[in-house]
Amino acid sequence: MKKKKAASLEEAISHLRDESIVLIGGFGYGGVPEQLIEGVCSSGLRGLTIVNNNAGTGHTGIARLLEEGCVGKMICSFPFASESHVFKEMYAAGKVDLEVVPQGTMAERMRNAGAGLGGFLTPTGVGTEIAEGKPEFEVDGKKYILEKPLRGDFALIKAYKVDPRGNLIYRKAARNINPVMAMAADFTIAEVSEEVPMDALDPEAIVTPSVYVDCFYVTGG
Amino acid sequence: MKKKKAASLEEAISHLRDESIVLIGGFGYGGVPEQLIEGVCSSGLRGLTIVNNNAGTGHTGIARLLEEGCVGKMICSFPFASESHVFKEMYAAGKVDLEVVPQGTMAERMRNAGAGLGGFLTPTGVGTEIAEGKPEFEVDGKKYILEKPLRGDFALIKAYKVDPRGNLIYRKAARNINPVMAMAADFTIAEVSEEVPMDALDPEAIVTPSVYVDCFYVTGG
Amino acid sequence: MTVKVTAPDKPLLSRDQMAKRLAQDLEADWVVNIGIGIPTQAVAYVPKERDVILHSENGIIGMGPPPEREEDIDRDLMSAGKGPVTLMPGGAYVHHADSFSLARGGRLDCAVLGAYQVASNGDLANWKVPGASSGNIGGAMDIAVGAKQVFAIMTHVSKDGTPKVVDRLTYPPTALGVVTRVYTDMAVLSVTPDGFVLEEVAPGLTVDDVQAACDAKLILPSEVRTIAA
Amino acid sequence: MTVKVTAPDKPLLSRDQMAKRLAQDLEADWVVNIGIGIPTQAVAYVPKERDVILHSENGIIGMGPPPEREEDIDRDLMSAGKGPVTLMPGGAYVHHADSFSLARGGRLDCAVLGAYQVASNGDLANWKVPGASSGNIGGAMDIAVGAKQVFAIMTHVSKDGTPKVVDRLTYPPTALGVVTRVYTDMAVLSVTPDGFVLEEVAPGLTVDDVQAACDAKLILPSEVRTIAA
Repeated sequence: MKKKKAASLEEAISHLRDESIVLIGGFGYGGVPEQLIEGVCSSGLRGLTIVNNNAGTGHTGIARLLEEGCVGKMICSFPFASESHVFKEMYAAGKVDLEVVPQGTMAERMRNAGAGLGGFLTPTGVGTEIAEGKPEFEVDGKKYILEKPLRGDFALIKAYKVDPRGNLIYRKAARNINPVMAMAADFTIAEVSEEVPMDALDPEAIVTPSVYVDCFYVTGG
Repeated sequence: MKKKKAASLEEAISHLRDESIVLIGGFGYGGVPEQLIEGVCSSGLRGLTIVNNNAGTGHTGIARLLEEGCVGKMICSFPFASESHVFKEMYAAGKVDLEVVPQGTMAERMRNAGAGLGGFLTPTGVGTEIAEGKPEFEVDGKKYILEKPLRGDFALIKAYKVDPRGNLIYRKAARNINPVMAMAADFTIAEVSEEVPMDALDPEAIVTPSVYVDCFYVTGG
Repeated sequence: MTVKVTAPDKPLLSRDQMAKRLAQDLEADWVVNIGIGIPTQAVAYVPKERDVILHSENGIIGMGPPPEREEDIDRDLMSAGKGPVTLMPGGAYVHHADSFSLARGGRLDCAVLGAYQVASNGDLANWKVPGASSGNIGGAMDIAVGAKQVFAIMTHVSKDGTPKVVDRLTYPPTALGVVTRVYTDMAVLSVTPDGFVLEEVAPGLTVDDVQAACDAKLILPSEVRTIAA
Repeated sequence: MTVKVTAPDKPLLSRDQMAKRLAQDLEADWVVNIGIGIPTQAVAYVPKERDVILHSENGIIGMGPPPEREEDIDRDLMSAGKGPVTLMPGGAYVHHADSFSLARGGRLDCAVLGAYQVASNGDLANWKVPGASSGNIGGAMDIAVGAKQVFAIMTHVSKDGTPKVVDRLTYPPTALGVVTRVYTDMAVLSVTPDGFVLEEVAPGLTVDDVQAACDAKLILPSEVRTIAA
């Protein structure tokens, strides 16, 4: 069986490279791979494109990643949250690029990439500035724009439990974007609260099958 | 709470109309809504377009639906199975139309419809006769064809357990196309082996959320 | 050149009263997505015996009210507005792509969204102010185009007098032709093929008060009711 | 005008021997999709200690062999070929759309498929005979375009002498440029940018025997091995 368990946080993070597109899971407090993000903060990586719903709040997590100078670009749906001071300052100073994407389109672009597809037609954004430069199609009398897949070089996700093979389950709404990112990256690293024995997970209830997990780091918390 | 439980098979089937597009779940023996199909056979409905992986085998299920004269068109990925005698004869005699769709494209077209999208670009079928008449796109150096969503007026699916609200779980590989069809139809009718009390289903393990189920019929078997 | 309008120098509805009024129109068995802010307040006024299924775009189907005891707050169970919530009996969790499939896929009977502006053709603006280099979209664009009905809830006039009930948007649009009803601190409006219909006015206000606070011609039905809030 | 080729009047490999040979090339830790027919036989020859994860497109990840006892056969646990199977430890069930996401999405290290014809540019034909009004596609088109490698397994020559190892397809294509290796009852071939390379020949056959049974020029490496089957 392929060994996917990282012996240390450093080992888990060692796969990442400068200038990568990194999908980072979580929404609000739930499902954030906090330790993996801390690991990247200490890594000295540069020029990362980070995909997350937000652009970091306070001075931890993605906000710290910005402060550490690791990030060249953010792809978000909601970048200007009230506590996103770090991002707002850096964006105003031209120190970081931004692509704003509707939240459902962001999720679907990653799902589309993970599904091996080349794009999709969505009604979201038709007639708005999101549609600028994108081909418009009319299907059965309704207008759609063509959105492209969004693939990550890496995904950093947070799950609740993992089995030795790498199957994942999540906890409540901490599931959010994590399973979608897991399928959309060339290399997926999961931060997991608990490792359980083989067959402790119900095969009917596994949310992310092991084939999408390349490496996992167990925090035990 | 909305009442979704049908008191009888006839009541469950009474929603269907002539000339409808009907998505029918199941693959091989697993996950086939056998009683709902029997119900349609006895209904006298005409001109149905049936979407299923196969075109019926033997003289039961979809094969009987064909014999009863209910079907005007089949949309399948694998219509000419060795036991699909009824379909083969009717197709050769020009009594039923056929659209052959790659299995993954069929699933994705229904998922796309269920997701409110207007189509997707797939590499499947590029350079084959499946691509005829479909626009071709090149995205990042790879070729794709544009496939359209496939929406049903009705879906007839088979699930394992249902709660009073209509949440569904499936059993093993009997899950197959059923959850995809559930989301892709205007009106979804589920044949279910067992009804369980509210909250007997783990909210983390529900495969088809209740919002996709309009009616369910409990067979108790 | 910017049009300015004025709200009357009379008491208008409070946020709570607006929320309460909107809640009356959320019907039993509906699946409803609730935006951040006043929309969230509205839900609290839906009577418990009325079975409304709330969808939160971060993957909760059957979202319930905040837990009663502080120790029951769960960081893994927050709304899209990042407030603590619960799961109702028969609720389920899904991932983000499945959650937005539901939103775009026509399974939302209604979405309740805040707004900067609503136009008489149903166009909605709620993500970006004119001239800004960017803004927050969140899930609003997907939800607005996907829901069968969109209820916009907002103050009738912005603080600087910029009209919010308008003939055509001056703000960047979020979605075109989607709003079906507007709930403000002055009135309840329907969006029809002919434009805004003034359904109800706040207690103490006149039809003229409301018309003067709009940059769109209101259609008056035979009877304009008073908001029961 | 149709080209005909001939298989030598010598014993060729049995289906079992072909399956056995192919099984040698399925590597540990690979995720592999197995088509109906001979491909399914191949899996049986993968040693148990070699951890190959089998994907069945009807939603099984980690498919195991048929149950040993007849009473353990489960109608809800069948392969894509409709035969009874089991689930390996650490396996999971997914629905059809998720299953084909996996197949198209690059998570299959290899697909093993039957074939009518394989061309020297990797084109695959396995769903329809020329002139037929239709055929069975099943999951083959999606799986063939999605898998990192495609191993085609087939008899070298069809019963009527129609060549199956060809320079260009005469059958309708399933997918273009996808086949990486071909396993027949006469040989093992690699598909390279320059065309077919003859890697191995069946015991008792000569290189000329194989070449005479192809409608494509074979490239000969410095050593052509004998199949150990």
